[in-house]
Amino acid sequence: MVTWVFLAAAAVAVVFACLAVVVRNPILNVLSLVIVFFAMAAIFALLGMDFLAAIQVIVYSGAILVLFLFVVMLLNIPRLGRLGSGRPFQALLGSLLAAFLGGLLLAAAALLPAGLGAVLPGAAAGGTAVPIGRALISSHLFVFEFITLLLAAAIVGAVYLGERELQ
Amino acid sequence: MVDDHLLSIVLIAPAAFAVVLLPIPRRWRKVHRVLTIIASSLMFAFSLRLWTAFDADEPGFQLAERLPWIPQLGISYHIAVDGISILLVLLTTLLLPVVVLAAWRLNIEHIKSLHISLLLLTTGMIGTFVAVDLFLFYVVWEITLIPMYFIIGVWGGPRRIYAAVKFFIFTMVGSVLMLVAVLYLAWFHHLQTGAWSYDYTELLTTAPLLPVTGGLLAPGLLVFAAFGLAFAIKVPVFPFHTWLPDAHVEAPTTGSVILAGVLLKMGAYGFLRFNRGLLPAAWEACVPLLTALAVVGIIYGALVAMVQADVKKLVAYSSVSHMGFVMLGLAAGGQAATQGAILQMVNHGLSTGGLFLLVGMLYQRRHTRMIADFGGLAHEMPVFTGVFLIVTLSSIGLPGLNGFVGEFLILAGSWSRAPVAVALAGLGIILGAVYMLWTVQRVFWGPLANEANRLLPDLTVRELFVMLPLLVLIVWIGVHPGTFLSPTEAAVRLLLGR
Amino acid sequence: MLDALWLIPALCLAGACANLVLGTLRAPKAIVAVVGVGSVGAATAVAWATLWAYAGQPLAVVVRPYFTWISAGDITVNASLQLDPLSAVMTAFVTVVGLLIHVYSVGYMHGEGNAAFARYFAYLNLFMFAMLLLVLGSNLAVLFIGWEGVGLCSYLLIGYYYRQLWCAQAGMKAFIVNRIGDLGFLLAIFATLAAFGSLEFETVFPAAAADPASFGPEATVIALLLFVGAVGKSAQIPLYVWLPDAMAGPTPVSALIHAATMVTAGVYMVVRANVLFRLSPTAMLTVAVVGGVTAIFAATIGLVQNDIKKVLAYSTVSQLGYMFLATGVGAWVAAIFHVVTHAFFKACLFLGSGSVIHACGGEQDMRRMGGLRIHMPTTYWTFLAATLSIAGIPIFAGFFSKDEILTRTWAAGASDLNGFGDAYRVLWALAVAAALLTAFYMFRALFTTFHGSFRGPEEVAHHLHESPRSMTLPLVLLGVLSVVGGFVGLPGQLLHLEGLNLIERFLKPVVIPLAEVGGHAAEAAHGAHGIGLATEWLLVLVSVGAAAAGVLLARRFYLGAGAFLLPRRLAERLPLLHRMLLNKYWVDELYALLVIRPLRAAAGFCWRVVDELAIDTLLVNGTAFGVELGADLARYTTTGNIRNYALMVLAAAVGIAALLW
Amino acid sequence: MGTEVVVIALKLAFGLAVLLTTVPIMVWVERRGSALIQDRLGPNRVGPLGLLQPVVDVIKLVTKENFLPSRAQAPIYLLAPVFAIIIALSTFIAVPIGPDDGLTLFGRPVDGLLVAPHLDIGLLYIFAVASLGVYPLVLAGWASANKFSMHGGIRASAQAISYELAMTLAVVGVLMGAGSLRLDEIVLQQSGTWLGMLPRWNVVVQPLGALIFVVAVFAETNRLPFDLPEAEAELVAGYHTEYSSLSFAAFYMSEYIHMTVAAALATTLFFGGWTLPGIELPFGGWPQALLGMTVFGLKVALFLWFFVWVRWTLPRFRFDQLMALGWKVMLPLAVLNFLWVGVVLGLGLMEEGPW
Amino acid sequence: MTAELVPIPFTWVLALSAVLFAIGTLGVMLRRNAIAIFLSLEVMLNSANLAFAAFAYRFGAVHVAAAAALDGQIFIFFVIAVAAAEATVGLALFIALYRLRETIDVDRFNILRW
Repeated sequence: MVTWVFLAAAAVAVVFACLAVVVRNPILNVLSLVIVFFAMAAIFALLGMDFLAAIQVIVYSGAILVLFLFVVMLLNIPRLGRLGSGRPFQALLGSLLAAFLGGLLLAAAALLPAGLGAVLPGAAAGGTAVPIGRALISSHLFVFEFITLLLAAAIVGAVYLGERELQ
Repeated sequence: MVDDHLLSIVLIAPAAFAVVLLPIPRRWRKVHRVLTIIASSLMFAFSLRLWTAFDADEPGFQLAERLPWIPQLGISYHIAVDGISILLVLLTTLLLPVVVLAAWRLNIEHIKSLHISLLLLTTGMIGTFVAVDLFLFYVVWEITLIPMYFIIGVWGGPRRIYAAVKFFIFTMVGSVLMLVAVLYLAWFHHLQTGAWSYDYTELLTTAPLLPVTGGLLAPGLLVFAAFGLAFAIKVPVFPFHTWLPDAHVEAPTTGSVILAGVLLKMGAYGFLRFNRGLLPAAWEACVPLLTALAVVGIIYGALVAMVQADVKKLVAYSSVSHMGFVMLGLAAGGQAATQGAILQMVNHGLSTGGLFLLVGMLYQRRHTRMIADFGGLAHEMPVFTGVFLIVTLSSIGLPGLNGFVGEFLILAGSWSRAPVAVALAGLGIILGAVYMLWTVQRVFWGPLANEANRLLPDLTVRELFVMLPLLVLIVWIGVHPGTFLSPTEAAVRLLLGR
Repeated sequence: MLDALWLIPALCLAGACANLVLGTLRAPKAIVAVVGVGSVGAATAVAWATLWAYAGQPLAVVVRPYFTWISAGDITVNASLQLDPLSAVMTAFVTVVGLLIHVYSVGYMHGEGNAAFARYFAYLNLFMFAMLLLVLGSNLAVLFIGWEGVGLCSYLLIGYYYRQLWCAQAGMKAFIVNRIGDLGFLLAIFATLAAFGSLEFETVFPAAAADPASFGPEATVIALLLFVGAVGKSAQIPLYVWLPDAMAGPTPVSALIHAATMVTAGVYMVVRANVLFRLSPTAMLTVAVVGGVTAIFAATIGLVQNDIKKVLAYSTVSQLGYMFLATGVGAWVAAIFHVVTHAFFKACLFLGSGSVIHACGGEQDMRRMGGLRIHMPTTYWTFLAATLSIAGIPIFAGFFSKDEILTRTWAAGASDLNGFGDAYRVLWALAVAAALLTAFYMFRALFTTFHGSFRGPEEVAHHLHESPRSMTLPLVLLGVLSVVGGFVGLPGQLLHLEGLNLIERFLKPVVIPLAEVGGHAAEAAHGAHGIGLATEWLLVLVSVGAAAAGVLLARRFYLGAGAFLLPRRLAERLPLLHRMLLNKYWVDELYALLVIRPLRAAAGFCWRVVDELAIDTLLVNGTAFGVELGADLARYTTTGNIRNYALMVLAAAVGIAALLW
Repeated sequence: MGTEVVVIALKLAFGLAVLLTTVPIMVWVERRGSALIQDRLGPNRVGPLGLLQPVVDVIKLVTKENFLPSRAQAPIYLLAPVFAIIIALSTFIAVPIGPDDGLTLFGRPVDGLLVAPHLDIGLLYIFAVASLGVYPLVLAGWASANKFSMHGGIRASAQAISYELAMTLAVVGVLMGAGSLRLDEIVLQQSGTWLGMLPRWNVVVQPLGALIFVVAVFAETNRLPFDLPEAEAELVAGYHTEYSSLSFAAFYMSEYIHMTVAAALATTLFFGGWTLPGIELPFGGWPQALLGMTVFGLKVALFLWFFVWVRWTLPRFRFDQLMALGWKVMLPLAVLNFLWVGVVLGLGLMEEGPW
Repeated sequence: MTAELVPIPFTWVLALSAVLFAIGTLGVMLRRNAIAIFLSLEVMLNSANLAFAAFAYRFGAVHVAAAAALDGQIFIFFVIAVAAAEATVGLALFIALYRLRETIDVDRFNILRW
């Protein structure tokens, strides 16, 4: 059952990722990506990472992609250009390289000794939210604070970039 | 408490004070000036305490403070003074209040930033002289670069950006090589002892082991060259000197004084401390080259100074000539010559610093530095003329004033090793008299050549106070140099004895 | 009293400082004069008291070290003073002449403003300080301080009228030319230090005398270098050019510095270092040749000068040549003797000329003078006494010293001193010729100035007057000294009265004992002259004859009805010679051509070509340009297309991944 | 497996039923309530007290033509209202509606009948789903190819994003108090009394948080005074201008479901959920569950009335004022609340003390 | 404490990650529109997250006792946070660029060009 759910989620992720890249309607791109992220969230949940699943949805689907959607609508981009248009040689080379890289990674995955993973025992009782939360404010406190700084900087940067246009 | 961390206080206080100045609004120019002068005087007082706490008979490092900094790499905050550096520290702290006072009435923008730059610069300069850890040395060495860059680039003359960039790049080229050499020394130390160390006292045991034979690419020679280039540029030694005239001409008085007074000494100090101290074998191999460059610098600087039309440029080239004497003394390497070279560093700081101050005062009155714009000033500004004359005489080495003592020791100490070089350097003395007196002649003597100079105000009381410490020291060193020679004796003996 | 040795220069220094302060305060001249003259007067008093005390003792060398001046490594230089017969003699006449000239200056400089007046006395006091330091110093370094100090004061005083550009230029010329000599001196100091490890006279000279063989080469080097210094300071060929120009200073300055004291410092120094010179025949000969040639050379120029001070200046150069000739032949005492007598008569001459110039309202050209004898008798008579003295007329001071020199020169030739007998004989001939010329041009000056009728403008003629008391008093005193000054060195041996020569007896310890230890050939020439009594008398006659001939010739040329006709005709007959002499052999022009212009060209070359073009433009900015060029080329790889960059990143990533594989 | 499926099915059916019936009731309440407030009658012809009016409305809507604007993005246009309903409904799953400890069904203990599945990340789940609530609005607005719709959509999402922050922060205060993301634990934590006499509800402990939450919830549900996205005076009807028939009904429904969910959440988070202050029930099992559900229902009903009350009482904001309020007032206040809770916790006031 | 086994081989997750990464890369390579490129970037980021998740899932349980057990998940958390920051600034940039040039076709932007 779990396996099938995983396979389904994986299939959804791959298909919609392809759509997100290929489709020429930007809104549909974004929406496809939403679905990809949902699939990812599902996979996280399957792997016992319920906190990450929730975060994935909240942050990616709920915030980041909304932002994308906004921008797409704001800029009113009608349709994207055809895939790989403009610089055919570069596109060809790029696709070859990308495919090669993908193959490389796949091969790496295949060569690794396969093994079943495990869900943390804590995950069954009480979820991962509490341990992750504790880890964040103890062993990873510095990075955590640093991330807050980064976000603050990003906000300031975005506001600045937006403000400047007013003048 | 104060005495335990005296050196750290002297080192950190300027920078700390710069931080104190930060929140004060920059419109309160007077507050900035008063605070800075108080602070710089206080620092001078501290350094005087340093001087009294200093034991002249102890040859090694004293008043040391050592804290681990990056212990994994053997880098530490290790500072100390010995007889070689104490004088230069004192010179630095003396010149600071002097230049602050000299810039008192200067009606320039951003006086706050100028003061902050100066204070940071002071920390860097003092750090250069007191750092025992080579890594720390490199850091403070570079720290001096930035405030000076701003001082030239912000408050300088019309071509200030060019001059500042030139200064920066010249120095940077050398110091980057120096960093490589420092890293190499630490690595070599690690190779020899299995421990990482950047500490001068520890490198002393391994650095002299660097091989110097096997052609020009021998490690010892390469490290020597890397250090040497950095310091040669700073001194500056003959072919690397062209940044100096530009920097001096474009820098404001404050910058010129500090540049000539202290920054150039950093190069000579480095030569003595590191090239001579750490790499004696390579030093021996390079003495002919150094001597030759020193002599060329002396004569060349004097010759070029002779035909300058801009007083500041003239003084700048005279610096090249004077620093050539210092280099000659170091190259000769005898006890007397080396002590003389150290004293000559101080002398040059006083006399050339004084000349720059005076030229600055003149510039402030007339907004020109061209010799041709002056002539016959003596009658309008007799006191100024007198002071200028004294500083000039000090600069050309009149016995009884400070310049002579240094030159005497250098030349006397070098005579037995290189009489021809001494004789040629003597030509530099003659040429020094030629260009300095010719300048005095064209600026001060003769009839009033330019009506614009009529009724130029003479030195004010403040300006007199600016010059007073320099004049006192000029005479003091000239009459009783022992005060300043005796602290260097033991340290130099130790350094040369290695 | 000997402990107060330091007071002698110190008082002068105090006076100088006080006057400097007074000058900035623009104090009244009376105070300045009191301070200026008073300090020197006090110094003189102390000096003479000290000398009195010293003379009462066995004439030992008294060294008073005060503190260590410079001490580094094996170099130790003491700030110490030394009193021995030589410095005693020098101190004695320097203080006296100095005091007299100070007094004279009060009158002479009365027209100056308060500040300038104080400045003048400050400089003059400072000069006294330096000069006394020079003669009292117990080692070469202290001597050098004084040496440079007097040079500085000379610079300042020559350029005293700094608003006249040529005065200031003359000062600078003096200082720089002196510097060239000073370099020699400085190098000599270094060489001494290297050879002997000390600069103290009492260490170096005995050591050299004790071991002449091993110090021979060093002695030659040191002696020659020292002599370079002396040449500069004492205005000998080739560095004499500054002295005539130095007449730009106030006349008392010319008298004190450029005639009586400072310029003789070179002679003093050579005598001081006589041990070293004696060890080196080469150096001796060099000194003698330079001195002799200078004597005749300057005398010839003096023949045609029209500026009264220039005449005196060239005569000073010439007389200094005599002194060096004396040292060159080992007549050390004679040299010092001539220094003393020369100080008296030349100071007198200068002060007299100053008096004349004062009277003529600043006019210095003798062609616009004449007949002043009536208007200013005191000046005339003192001037006359000094002129007779310099011309070498017997009884007068100059006769004794000059005759001594000529005799010794002849003796050197006769005894074939150091094997250079021929050279010394030639030098003797030159010296005699110079004596003749000296007598001639000095009387030319006397006659044109004081005799005949006044040739200046009418308004000046009305103002002709004798100078004030403060000026005439020194004149008279110096005039008297010019007459009787020679009696301290009466040539007793001529009359078989060995004890008569006081100065020789007094100075003997400085010159002789060391030599005895050294036992050198020069001593043979000295002790008994090596010539017979008859020859000596003959030589006296020759010199007196030369002087008389000079005087008579001058009388024939410049006095009476045919005055000035003969010389004019002579000048027309020998135009080339006349022009050459008038233009001083074009030496200044030659120096300008050979030294100054190449130097400036080299400087310009260094600056424009080496500095700006080769180093700055080609090397420094060239490197920068190279970097820029490379960057310009390299930047074409940045297409600005983000996808291009992305492709590069991807390629790199793939490459790295493949590598890791 | 068996009971699980049954329980899930039951729960879904019950929830769906309750929510779907709430909508028409709320429509009626709203209309009658507005009339009450405006001192008029409101719908009173169809059925007693006009109770059947919503039914009639539904019939009207269903029979209308489902209009598709010519330039609309058809799939999105059609899917948006569906998403809206789905999202609104799925939020409710996690809300516990009554105590279910010791409940048995058909003789077997059931777990999670009333307390949804014991979702460990309960609150996060709610946030996650709630954050998706923007999509239907934006997509509807965009897909309608109508500038009013578009504008409405953008307004809706901007508003939602802005107030979501304040809401989340306000809820963080609750989280701190409870120390758990599980909603049933949050409810249980609110039972009992605080400081000896006050109900231990979060609204008492952190009134500021409750205020912020309620205000933010108003904005999230696009209710007056924050109904800018569908402000008829400015944007016709906002993002659903072009919608009609069932599509429109779906939006309409989703809005009321949202409202109900919001009320339920507020009840759960700040008003003690199914508990009554200071009352320990002497019985468990079904009676307790039923009582709890009743209490919960009453509280939700009161909240829903509050929504209506506010809607017809307050005027509408201007959009910039709305944003300013969100960012410049609510957010800082939420942080303040955050600090306040920290202080309370730090002083140990939340513990059962000798009150 | 024994970990509860889940019957998904972790290499599958890795493989999914690889595929998604390749898709994302393709998108970056082939798209001209800045937004589309950005979306593809997000895909790539997520595939990386997935790889993290895979390894955390495989090896996290091994270190159950250690504090490092959650490191993989925490890393994903951070990556998400960074992605949020990146999206904020990136989109603001695009808007700024769009206002400047009326397009966000990256081929039309060559202001970085030599």
